[in-house]
Amino acid sequence: MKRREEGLEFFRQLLLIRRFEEESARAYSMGKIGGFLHLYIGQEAIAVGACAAIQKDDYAVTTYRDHGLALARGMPPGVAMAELYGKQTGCSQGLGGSMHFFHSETNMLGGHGIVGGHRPLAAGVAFASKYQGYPHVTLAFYGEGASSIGASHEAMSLAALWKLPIVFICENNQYAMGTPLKRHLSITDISLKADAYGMAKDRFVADDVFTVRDRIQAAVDRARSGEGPTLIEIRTYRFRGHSMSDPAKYRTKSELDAEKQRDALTRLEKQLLEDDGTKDQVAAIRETVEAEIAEAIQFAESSPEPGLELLEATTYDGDFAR
Amino acid sequence: MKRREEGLEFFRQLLLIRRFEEESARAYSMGKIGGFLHLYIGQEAIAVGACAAIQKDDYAVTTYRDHGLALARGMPPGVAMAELYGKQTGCSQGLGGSMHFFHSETNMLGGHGIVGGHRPLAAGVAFASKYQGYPHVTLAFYGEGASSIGASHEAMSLAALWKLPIVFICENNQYAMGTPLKRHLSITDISLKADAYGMAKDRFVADDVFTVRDRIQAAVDRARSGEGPTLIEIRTYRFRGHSMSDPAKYRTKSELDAEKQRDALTRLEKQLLEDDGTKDQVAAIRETVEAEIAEAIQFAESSPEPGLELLEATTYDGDFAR
Amino acid sequence: MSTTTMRYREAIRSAIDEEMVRDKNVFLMGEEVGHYQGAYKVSEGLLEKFGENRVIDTPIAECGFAGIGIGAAMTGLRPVIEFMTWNFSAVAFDQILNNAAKMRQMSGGQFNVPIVFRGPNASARQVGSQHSHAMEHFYAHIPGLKVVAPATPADAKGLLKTAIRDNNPVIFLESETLYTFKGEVPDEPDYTVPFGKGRVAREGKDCTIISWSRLLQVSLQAAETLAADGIDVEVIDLRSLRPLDEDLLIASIEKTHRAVVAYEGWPYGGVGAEIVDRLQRLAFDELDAPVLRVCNLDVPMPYNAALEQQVIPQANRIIDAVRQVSYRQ
Amino acid sequence: MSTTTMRYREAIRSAIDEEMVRDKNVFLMGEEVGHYQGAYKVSEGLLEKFGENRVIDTPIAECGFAGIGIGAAMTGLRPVIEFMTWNFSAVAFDQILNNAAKMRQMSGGQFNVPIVFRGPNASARQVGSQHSHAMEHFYAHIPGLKVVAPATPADAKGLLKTAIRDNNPVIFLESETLYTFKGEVPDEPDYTVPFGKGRVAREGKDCTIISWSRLLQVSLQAAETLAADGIDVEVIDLRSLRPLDEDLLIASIEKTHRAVVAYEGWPYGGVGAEIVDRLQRLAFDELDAPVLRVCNLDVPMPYNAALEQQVIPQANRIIDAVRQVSYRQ
Ligand SMILES: Cc1ncc(C[n+]2csc(CCOP(=O)(O)OP(=O)(O)O)c2C)c(N)n1
Ligand SMILES: Cc1ncc(C[n+]2csc(CCOP(=O)(O)OP(=O)(O)O)c2C)c(N)n1
Ligand SMILES: [Mg+2]
Ligand SMILES: [Mg+2]
Repeated sequence: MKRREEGLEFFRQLLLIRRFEEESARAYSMGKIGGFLHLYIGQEAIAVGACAAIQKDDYAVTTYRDHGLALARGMPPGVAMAELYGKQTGCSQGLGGSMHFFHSETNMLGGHGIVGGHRPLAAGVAFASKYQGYPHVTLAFYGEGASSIGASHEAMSLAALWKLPIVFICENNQYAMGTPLKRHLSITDISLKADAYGMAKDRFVADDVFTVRDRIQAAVDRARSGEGPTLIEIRTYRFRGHSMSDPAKYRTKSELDAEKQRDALTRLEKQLLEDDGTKDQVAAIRETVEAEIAEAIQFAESSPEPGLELLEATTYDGDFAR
Repeated sequence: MKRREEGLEFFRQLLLIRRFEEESARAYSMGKIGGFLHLYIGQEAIAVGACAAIQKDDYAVTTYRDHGLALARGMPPGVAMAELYGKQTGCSQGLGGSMHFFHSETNMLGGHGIVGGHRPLAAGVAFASKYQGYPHVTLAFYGEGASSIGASHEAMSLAALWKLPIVFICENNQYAMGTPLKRHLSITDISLKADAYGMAKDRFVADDVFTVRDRIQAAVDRARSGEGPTLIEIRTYRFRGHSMSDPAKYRTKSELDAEKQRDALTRLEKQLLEDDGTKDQVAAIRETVEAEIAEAIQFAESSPEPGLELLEATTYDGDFAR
Repeated sequence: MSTTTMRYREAIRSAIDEEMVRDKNVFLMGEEVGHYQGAYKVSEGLLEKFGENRVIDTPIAECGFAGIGIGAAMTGLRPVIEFMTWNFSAVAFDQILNNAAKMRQMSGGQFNVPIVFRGPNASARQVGSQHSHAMEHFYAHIPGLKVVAPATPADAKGLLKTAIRDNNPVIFLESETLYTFKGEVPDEPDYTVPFGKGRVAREGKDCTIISWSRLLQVSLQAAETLAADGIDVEVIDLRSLRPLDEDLLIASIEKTHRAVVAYEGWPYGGVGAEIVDRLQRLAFDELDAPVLRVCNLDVPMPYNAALEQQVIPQANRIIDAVRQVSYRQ
Repeated sequence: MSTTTMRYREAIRSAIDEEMVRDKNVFLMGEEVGHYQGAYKVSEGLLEKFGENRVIDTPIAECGFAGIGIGAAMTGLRPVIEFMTWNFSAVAFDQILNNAAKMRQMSGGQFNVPIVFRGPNASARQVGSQHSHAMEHFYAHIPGLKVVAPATPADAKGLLKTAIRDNNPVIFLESETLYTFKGEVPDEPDYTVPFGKGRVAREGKDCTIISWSRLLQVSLQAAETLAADGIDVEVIDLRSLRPLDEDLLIASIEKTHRAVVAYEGWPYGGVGAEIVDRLQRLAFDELDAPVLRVCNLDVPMPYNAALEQQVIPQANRIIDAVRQVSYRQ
């Protein structure tokens, strides 16, 4: 019973993210969105499963590939789309853009553009929870391409040493831009990195939201109970290029097709349609999601642009310092 | 036979470094040497053993605790002492000082002051050997305190990925300044870090130069034959404070006394004195070393100071750029 | 206002101490700040007073613990992060530039980063090429940061308290050579010094020397010598580099019509060039001579003691510059 | 001299190509430079031509591969290290500051570091807060480095060849927005452009605009508009920021007596302030008005397209500044 409801809710979220991003891609090609746009299509099960494993007051921090997490965390799609459009009603008032989704209401702490640079910061969020005696856990997402950078290592070193309540989630989509894992890492099992810090670890494939949720849940529980951080490597795949400007020539169509067989969204939909207890709701969800996306676009389109006066006011709290 | 000769030579080198540094400490307290002075006393077996494991054209790179390595590598003690005195006849013309011993003749590539910052550079030296098709190996020394810093991780990541001919030697003297290992690392076996890169590893105690030489030799051979890098953790101890200004209050006298029992110099001298084939040479070596040190000091004292004209000329090769 | 004589080091310590007492969200983190009592003994006794939860020794991982401070600051804490020396902030440069300075704007104003990065800056004595940087010249360039550099114990305390209470990231630059410098510090527990306000350290009418941190003391010496020589110099202690006290500078130039900027750091660009720019831009018609800068020679810091002293600005170089802008050579 | 029309991107590629042919110690290293053909296609075809040993894709580890380049440069190679964009050099800042720039002096002149760090710099389009830095303002401050920023394909090629042949570390700043910009490039295989020599991009007598990189093109546009308005502007393309062509600047000021510096980057300090300092110091009596700077607004780069354009200098702001220094508002 509960599992069916959860399944439907997972489906709704997966679909919402998928459709949100498909529409962002369209808006991008129409020139309504600028800069970089990194789509999460194919990886949605991770954000959805992860957010199902945490509480409202827990924190999430991720890379520039951040739309999926923001939506799974509960950011209204309109607020997300408005940010892509650079509008003042966007989550970061149109100042951040696609790579810098921030939302204090849902404890979404970015959206960061420097590979690995957000991981120490995420450890700091976890540090604050521990310092304040709060039971909150922080989820820190990163791509496997961030494995070699110094900031990643320092974050893991400190989190392990101080047993911070954090879960590091490596979304191993097998490519760092155009570079496949084997050309940038000397090991193939990234979760092994945890051993260098005496950190707990896990490793699995993201083709099913329930699995993602449950496995992350275990790590979250460990973190919450003071047992320290976990490194989880989740194997996934992005169906689009690295960003909108990447035609992704470095991989074959047959590889992509094979990976699409594991798409958590398609698989879940199939399950729901095969189950008499859920099959009727699928179409209704599709409809609601479409309406929500349409509304989000409408909201973004009709929202005002941020004004020049915002710039100095957001650079410093209080008086400007020059 | 050969072993006896080697033993005597090792003894000579250990003693030379020990006496060199004891005299530097004295000169420091007399105000003849300025800045930071980080003594290697207690750790000499590592530099001596390591240098015995490599060839003339191989490279060595280390931290600010660099006098021992420079001498073991063959830098004339006068040239080393003159550098401490800031004289133009010093290895770095008096511009580098204690922390920045460089000596192109003996392929001693520093003497670096930023913790971990020299490790990528050392990997680059190894990269160059490989690129040029030369059989040279690079030894990169670092303190266990450098384990958590980003540069360390990046150097190991790249060296392992590209199978660079380098041996990373972690001189685990159990303290990073005043911080004992257990307060800055989440694991106690540092060699485990190698597993995160699929790198070969080794781990042992530095109380005997032969052991140091042989174990490093194995890693050097691996590197030279193209099998890639090794991480070696060598347990050691510094008998003095972190630098001259550190009274080392963070450790007990009994700990220090216990560690001194493992002093490779004392132990080797004892062995040599117990062996009829070597006992007579010990005193002679002591004498030569004393003479050499006296000469080194004399050389440093009487050498000229570097002139102002050196500054711009050493900042840029060719025309100054401002 | 009653005062106590304190060393610069103690003034900093007491600011941290008082603010930690006042606000439990303030904590101190850095290498050797706790058990070792601080590499330069600034934090002596604080571990004993506040415990390991609030005085936190770190591994050598500046990027990591700078980032930890930033994340903690985003979620309610007010970290004071010590760089053992500012030189080592170079490995945390990205965290300061991209995370601390930009978080507020990039998040559309949602997340403040009330953090203080502090430690000794610029030359010590013969610590050589990699340990003698004046880092203000990098950091003052970056909008989103505030940068202060006190020259006296009173300002060290007052500015640090202001820094800890500020909701923005503050770069707080001390000086190893000043740590033992003594001065009167007000006892008032809420004694703070506002950012963006310089101070006339010596009044004069013939020429203005603009300085900060250790060089202020050298500038005052230079002023004495010049006074004996009939040149009455005004010496301004900027204290705050970003924001910069333009009004004070302009007012002084309107009186003296000549200026010399004296500080540690390399000549190309930096805070010194910025001051020159403001003076020529905002007081063009008041200037009777070009503004000159007395700063480090344009080379890395050599180890040799005599050369080091030649690279760092000395009173005699300041005196020469004042004479030059006064056309009295 | 025969020339070929090339894009800026191709000019850079051909410089690398030719130098790699000429000297087997030259190699190219960076993220996606090989199999991906370069994030901005600068290195397209080079992997195929030179093989994986000389065109080397790296993991995302700027500190690591910058350091590898430095070590390799110390021992006989001449690395060309690509930062995918200069923004990412912030995580390698320590390597550039402490190792590349200082190695020669700190080793008493024993070890040169003949390395080129290159990649696109400053704003692209709406890439936001963390991806829009003009990094010359940090690097030009550092003695031991040379810093160049070509605005045309010919200079891109000529300066890059000079950079690769130079025995010192060179910061080579390109521009994403200029990559498609076309120009005539000399065919001569040993065509190089010397460091420290600016170029008069447009002659004029009423005011000097000093610029570099992408803003040179914007400055030239501004000059056209001003010409129509009767103000005859001289535009200087600096090309080389360190060393800086003081002689050319002074000569121009002696003619025009007014100057505006136009570039990307924040106002506080930096290359712009340095130029102002030199002009007021070396041509004090020649200046009829304060030197003005037209640069980024003093805030991180916003994503919103319209705001971004307001933050970056545009022709109209340059025009206003020229009018202001010409007292013709
Ligand atoms: C320090 C740094 N270097 C380079 C880049 C450019 N860059 C952006 S994303 C990316 C690839 C990251 O791959 P991965 O970590 O696997 O994440 P994914 O994009 O696959 O989600 C690169 C090289 C950057 N943003 N930061
Ligand atoms: C990046 C950086 N941070 C801090 C320092 C200051 N510092 C110099 S040595 C040292 C301790 C290093 O300990 P370890 O690596 O174990 O080497 P050891 O001194 O024991 O040989 C510290 C913190 C530095 N030089 N560089
Ligand atoms: Mg990836
Ligand atoms: Mg140690």
